[in-house]
Amino acid sequence: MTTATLPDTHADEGGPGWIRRNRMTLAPLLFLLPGAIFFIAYVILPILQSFQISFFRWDGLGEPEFVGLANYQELSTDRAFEVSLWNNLKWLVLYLLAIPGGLFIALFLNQTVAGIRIYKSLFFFPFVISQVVVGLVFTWFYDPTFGLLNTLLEGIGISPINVLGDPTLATYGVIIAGLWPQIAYCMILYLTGLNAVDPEQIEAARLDGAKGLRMLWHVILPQLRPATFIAFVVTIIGALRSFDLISIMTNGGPFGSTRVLSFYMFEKALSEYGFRMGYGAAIAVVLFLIMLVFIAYFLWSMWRQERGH
Amino acid sequence: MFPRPIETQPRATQITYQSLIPVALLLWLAPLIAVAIFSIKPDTDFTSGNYWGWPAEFEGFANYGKVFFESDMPRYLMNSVLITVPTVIGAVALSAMTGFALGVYKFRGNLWIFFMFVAGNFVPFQILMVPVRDLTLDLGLYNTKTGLVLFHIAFQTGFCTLFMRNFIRALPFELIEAARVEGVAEWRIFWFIVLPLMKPAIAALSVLVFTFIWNDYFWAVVLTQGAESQPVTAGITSFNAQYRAAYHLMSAGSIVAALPPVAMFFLMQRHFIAGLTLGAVK
Amino acid sequence: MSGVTLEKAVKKYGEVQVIHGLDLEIAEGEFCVFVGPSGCGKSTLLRMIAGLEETSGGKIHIGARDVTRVDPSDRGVAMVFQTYALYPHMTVEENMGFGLRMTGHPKAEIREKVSEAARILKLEDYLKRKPKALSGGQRQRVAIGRAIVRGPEVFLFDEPLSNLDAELRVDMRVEIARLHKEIGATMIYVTHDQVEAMTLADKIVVLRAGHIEQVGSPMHLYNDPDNRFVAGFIGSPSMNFLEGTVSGGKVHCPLLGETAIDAHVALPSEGSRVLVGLRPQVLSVEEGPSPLKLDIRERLGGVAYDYLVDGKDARIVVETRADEEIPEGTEVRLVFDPADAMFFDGETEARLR
Amino acid sequence: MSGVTLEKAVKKYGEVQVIHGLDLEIAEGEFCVFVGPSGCGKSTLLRMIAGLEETSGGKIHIGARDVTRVDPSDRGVAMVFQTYALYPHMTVEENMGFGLRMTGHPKAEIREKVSEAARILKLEDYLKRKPKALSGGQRQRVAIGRAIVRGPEVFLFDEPLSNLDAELRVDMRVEIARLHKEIGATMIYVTHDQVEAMTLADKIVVLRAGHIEQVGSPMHLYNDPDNRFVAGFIGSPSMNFLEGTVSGGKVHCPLLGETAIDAHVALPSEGSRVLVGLRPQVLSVEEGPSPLKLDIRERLGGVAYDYLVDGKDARIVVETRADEEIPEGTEVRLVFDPADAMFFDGETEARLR
Amino acid sequence: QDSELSGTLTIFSDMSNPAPRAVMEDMAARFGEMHPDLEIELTIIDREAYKTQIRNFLTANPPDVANWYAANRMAPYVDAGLFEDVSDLWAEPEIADNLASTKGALTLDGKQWGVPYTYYQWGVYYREDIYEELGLEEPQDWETFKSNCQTMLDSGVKCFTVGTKFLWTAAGWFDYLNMRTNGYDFHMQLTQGEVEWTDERVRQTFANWRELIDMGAFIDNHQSYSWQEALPFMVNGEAAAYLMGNFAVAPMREAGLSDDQLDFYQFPAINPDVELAEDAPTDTFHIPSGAENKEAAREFLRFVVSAENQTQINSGDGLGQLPVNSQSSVDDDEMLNQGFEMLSSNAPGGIAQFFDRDAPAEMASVAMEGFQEFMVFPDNLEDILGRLEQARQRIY
Ligand SMILES: Nc1ncnc2c1ncn2[C@@H]1O[C@H](COP(=O)(O)OP(=O)(O)OP(=O)(O)O)[C@@H](O)[C@H]1O
Ligand SMILES: Nc1ncnc2c1ncn2[C@@H]1O[C@H](COP(=O)(O)OP(=O)(O)OP(=O)(O)O)[C@@H](O)[C@H]1O
Ligand SMILES: [Mg+2]
Ligand SMILES: [Mg+2]
Repeated sequence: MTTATLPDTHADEGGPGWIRRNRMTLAPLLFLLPGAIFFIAYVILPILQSFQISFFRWDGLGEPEFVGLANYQELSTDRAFEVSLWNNLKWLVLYLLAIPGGLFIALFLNQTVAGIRIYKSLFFFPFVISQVVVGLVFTWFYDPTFGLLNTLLEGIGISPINVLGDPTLATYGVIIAGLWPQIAYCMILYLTGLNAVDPEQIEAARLDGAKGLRMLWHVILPQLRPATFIAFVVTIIGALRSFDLISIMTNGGPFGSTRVLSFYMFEKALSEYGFRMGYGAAIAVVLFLIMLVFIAYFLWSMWRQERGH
Repeated sequence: MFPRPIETQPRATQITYQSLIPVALLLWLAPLIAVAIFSIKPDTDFTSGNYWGWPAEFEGFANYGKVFFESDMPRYLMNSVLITVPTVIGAVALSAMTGFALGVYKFRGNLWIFFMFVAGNFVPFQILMVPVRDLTLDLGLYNTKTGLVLFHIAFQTGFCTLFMRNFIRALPFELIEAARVEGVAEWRIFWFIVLPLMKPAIAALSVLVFTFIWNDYFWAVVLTQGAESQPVTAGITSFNAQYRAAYHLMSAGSIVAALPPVAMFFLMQRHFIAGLTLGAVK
Repeated sequence: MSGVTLEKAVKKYGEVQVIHGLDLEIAEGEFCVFVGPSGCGKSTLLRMIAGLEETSGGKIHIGARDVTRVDPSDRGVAMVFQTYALYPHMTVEENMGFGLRMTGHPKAEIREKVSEAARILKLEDYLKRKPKALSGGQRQRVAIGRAIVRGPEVFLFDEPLSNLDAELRVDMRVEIARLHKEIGATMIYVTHDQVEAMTLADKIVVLRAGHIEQVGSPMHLYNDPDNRFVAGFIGSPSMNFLEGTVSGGKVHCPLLGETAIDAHVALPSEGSRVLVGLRPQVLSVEEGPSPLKLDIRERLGGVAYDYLVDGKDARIVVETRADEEIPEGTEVRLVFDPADAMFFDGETEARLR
Repeated sequence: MSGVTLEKAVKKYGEVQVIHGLDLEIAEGEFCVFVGPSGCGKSTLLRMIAGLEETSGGKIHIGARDVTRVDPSDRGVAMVFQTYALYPHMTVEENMGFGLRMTGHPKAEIREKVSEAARILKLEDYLKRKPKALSGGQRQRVAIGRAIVRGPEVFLFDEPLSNLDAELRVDMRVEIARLHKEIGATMIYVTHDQVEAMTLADKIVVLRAGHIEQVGSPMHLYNDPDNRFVAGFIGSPSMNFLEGTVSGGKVHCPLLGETAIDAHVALPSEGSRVLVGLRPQVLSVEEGPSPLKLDIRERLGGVAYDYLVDGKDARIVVETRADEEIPEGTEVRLVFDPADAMFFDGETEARLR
Repeated sequence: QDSELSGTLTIFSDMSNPAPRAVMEDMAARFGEMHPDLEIELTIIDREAYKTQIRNFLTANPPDVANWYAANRMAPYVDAGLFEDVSDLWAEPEIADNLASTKGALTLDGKQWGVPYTYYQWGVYYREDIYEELGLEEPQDWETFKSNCQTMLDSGVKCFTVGTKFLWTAAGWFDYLNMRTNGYDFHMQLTQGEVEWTDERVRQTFANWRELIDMGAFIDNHQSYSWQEALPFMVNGEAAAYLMGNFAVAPMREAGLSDDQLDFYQFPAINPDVELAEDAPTDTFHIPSGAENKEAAREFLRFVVSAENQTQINSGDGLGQLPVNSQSSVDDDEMLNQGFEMLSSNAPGGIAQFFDRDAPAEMASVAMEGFQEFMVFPDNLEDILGRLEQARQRIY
């Protein structure tokens, strides 16, 4: 491209001629290169490396020692891992409540009255705030001595509960905190989805005599499928990545009952007492494999879309 | 429109609805409002057990003053800015190029490379934790803002590429063909035609990436330590350790930490929502 | 089945009135077409009859019932939308049966009615398909089928063919005409394609800016328009209008040169401005000195259109059949039988009779 | 300026061949129109000439140059897209000058060329506007202006008018015709609107499924089509085709009742199937016993179309001018001059001459 | 005599809280004055962050001197060869004689890997005023300890505040209960993995602990609080005592408790047959094996342990803790005096570091989690011990 300005005596062989002839091949390559290098170096290779590390025993300091599948064997008997896995499952299932929750609020707000835009954005607020802050806020909310929750419970005569201190409740407490921003997220997705619903179809359905819930179920929801799909994907990803809230609210406790895989691996590999890189990597691999199901599903549906064009 | 427009309903329903919204909003934002009130309470309210009541007196200036002048908070905020802004620029620049390459050219493996970016973006990023930390150490960038920025750029490139590529796909391809017939070089097509048309996408992505990065906690913990390089999300925890049970200060700190993305959101609301729905992934 | 009656029907959006107290009677079994330029209120009026827009004033009757405040689903009307508004996630069969399902009809009955409609519309082979897998014309037929199945008293169509390409549009037009003959229900049809209006309607309602300009049968409107607007709107290519002035009981048009037209109508006072309306079909041209020049001749095989210009902004279209060989650029004179000319008042644009 | 020549041009997408070795010569300054049904390869062929699609086999010459492997930018062509493809972020002026700017022409020269083009297209008043602020027709003119500015040897148009509404389409059609007269460059124009093809072309190329069916002037194709496809494609409404058999040197058509047609062409052997082609314009009807029935009469004011059906799937369109009053549903006979009939082989569909 | 030292000496320190930070900076400045040709680069890192960061800088860019902790806490780095063997220093009489008490804590594989600069006592800090009000005395034995507690509970005050969210505070209780029940040597065997967790003696420790738990001696919901968040209970008088390290004194004073309200006593004997032993975590300086200026580093270590320096840095204006050098003098502070007295004359059993320094990291984390669970659900004991035993078998 710059060479074109110079007189060139070898225009026919190599040089700019070659560039010129192959520019439709070169151009995408050059455009792709910087991003791809970054991405491969920081994302793709590390994934493979994680797989590799998971076959080693390594404290991150000395020489790694190859142990084959030992880490995975240990995982299969590790109670903490089992707890984390179950908690991840709870997250997956309960986090999905954000979808109906978001839909409900979206339907509630899908009106055109004065100031509704402001309301919509205020409802969306929790999503913009860092999970760290959300975690802190909910920790205070649950605080066994002065938290608002117990103040309210006392108000109606129920004995106070220590949500985050009770191993049977703590995970749910954290999930509820997580649902708050996630519902806001799903709400926005549905609000934009509702905007795109074909008004003529609604009118046709009204002429057909569909009302209320039946209208919602038979006509609206099917049209909101793209929004639902996206909400589903982001919620699943959010559920599997959950780390910040746990770290802030319970630090995995009490006695490990709120750990999820992502937190557990951090604990095992990098925390104050964690020196087991191999083991941490093995946990990550398991998490990755779970996620792979969803990634595959997403890519598959994207692939179908691409074909459809 | 569904549900049925409220204007067509009886007056009573309309009034009920109009008054219900603010109530619902108050409930919905109760935790935040509580924090906001905490942050202007005097210390004594907490020792005297007045947690949820009205502040005994307005101590907002004192509290926020403390946060800004007697703690590391400004430093953390500065770090956040220095991490977030370059990341936004870097990720958007890189992904505009990859998105262009993937959206405009037909070549073998195009879709696979694209899927690589997409899949990488959905990976539970914890799996990257150990290797990325090692890589950063090897590069001598551990506990530096640069290290964090480089990683964030790389990781966000996946998401942004998905977004940009789909956006470019939706542009009329004839524009590019028209330019080609006119004899415009490929990079000039990118620069003079595609880039200006991508402004909305760039704006939306910038806002989105800004909030993602600003709110990142995990990588801040993994790749940095200490006030000289940690962003505000991580800083807020050590801030909280510093002020232990001083809830008024912790609240003020949290509000300060939450403010920039919130401000961003309000300023760029339209782009933000466009971004979420267009890209629709984190 | 029953006709539709509007009494002083009014529609306001906030302060803006878009339908100005219309009175209209549509007889039982009649095919009534609303035409008019974009934004004149055709759709609004149709949707008021359907109940999809509230009526701000006046009354709407379907048959003997006053339906002004009745829910759309209870009016006994069915509507076919411009975009078809098929439910994309349901098969053709489900789409057509949805209305009955919602009103709790037994399955067997629904199936029967759907297959009857599918027979009429030749959709039997597509019942299991989703709308996506259908062509435009097929989709349109499904939309009509959905209306038929519900057995309404009145069918409403809002520009149902405007999304189809030219050829299909002709086919579907004929099909709708046949359907009307077969079912015999009252139909109200909105379009701005005047060929559709001319060919389908028993009665055309010409609307302008929320007012009715004229109501009548297509040939009536073509042959005897009440004003310039209707005359220009009905007929294709449009009627040519020539500026003229009354002088000595005759009409002088600069574009026609010296010859004055002998008008057998009540002309306004001497010197008034009048418009002379001449359809392209009644005109022919011959070479000769004239302010007009043959600009371009478009040959379409059977007919040709000659575009005449005066060098300023007047343009006159002449439909010719014989393949005369007047070269483009030649000065030409218009030839016509004065009996074919229509006259309109220059100010009110009302027809002079 | 120079013509375009295709030699055995082939286009394959993977295994699928969509253009099957076409030979075509377009003379310098000629206005050549590609027509054909959707998907027949019109756009592909045009884009091959532009260089936007690689040519899989054969050669393309523009003037004397072999441009088969030449980059689009070096072919000396300009293209006008169906969607206009204006750069939305640039003003009209910048849009038109962009190509020259990118190829390093001096500013003064660009300005001069742009204002010259703007003058030709009457765009002077809009030079500072963005495309968004223009009407459809103005946008189309800008797109054409962008092509003019570069002074190409060949103009390529891909359905440039299909996004405009009916009225504007007529105006722009006339304008393109005038432009061609004025510039005199070679133009290749893709459309599937046959009115455009008939009115604009010096030469029409009828394509079907990647093959050329016939090449010739519009009137040539209308009056002397080579085969049934071309005959049916050119002319509006389409030609009617009646099934017939050869018997005793004459053609018997069941739809015409007993009368046999005396064909002055080389008929195939006794008993062969032939198709009789009759344009709606050459037909008229009269009451009388016949397998045909007047189904629907569409009156358009000047003309009317009678749709005749035989109760099965044959449909015949007759164009009538006079306002005869045969009621719908009556049995009617077709009347025509046998000299107006065309005959096509029943198997090959080739014209019998 | 040392003026031949030259080049740069880089020091990484975790003394990041305001007072320790000043001490460290002062120490570096004084050392610099003594060696004018030596340039000193001091980097102070957040104390919590330092714990994970040390791994990175020891391998990536080792300084010449680094802070750390004694005993097993330094084992991973010693095993990985990241710390320099400084047995030669410990062979010098100055050090050998004056620091003998902590030699064990710095010995691994028979060699010494660093030097101590401070330590502090653990014990029971209590609200003197509440005790007086209820007519209670500092307990000398387990029975009084419990009966005191009962008295307090009866009057609506919890005996102990504790915040176990971050686990290690529970380990303090275990350390004391185990050392008082089974003695120092047994405790060391246990942390070294030589005794089974299901051993009867361990069970006895937990049984004693359980007595307190069943009484309701600890504040409720302690699993939700960090150690700082548990302080207000004591400050507000809702709980009367805190088993903690001496570093808790400063924040309690800051929060408004006067010296009249605050006092200290040694954890009383449980089993009269075992000798009293104490937790006294020792903070240390090490030379990374990758250090460049080891000569200067050794000189700095000598400087750090010198009696004079230790007196100065541990004074009330400094760290406010105990010097390690036996020749140093202890600052005149109520708590420090008592602590020094206790450690030097009333800890015949021995001095332990702390659970998470004596036990390997992984064991520590599993065990401390078990302790927390036990404090909330004492009935889970069997299960917990089984788990710890399993971990022990895997880890050692
Ligand atoms: N919701 C609305 N609020 C305000 N004005 C409206 C609304 N809907 C329609 N109008 C106005 O009412 C008038 C009639 O609109 P309508 O859609 O009935 O026109 P139309 O004749 O169907 O036009 P078209 O041929 O373009 O469909 C227009 O001027 C339009 O601007
Ligand atoms: N990228 C492609 N890959 C495979 N087949 C293609 C591709 N592009 C076009 N085709 C096929 O080539 C044939 C010709 O397409 P083309 O677009 O030239 O048709 P056309 O005559 O322009 O139709 P239309 O009138 O609808 O524009 C079609 O059958 C089409 O399916
Ligand atoms: Mg309309
Ligand atoms: Mg095409």
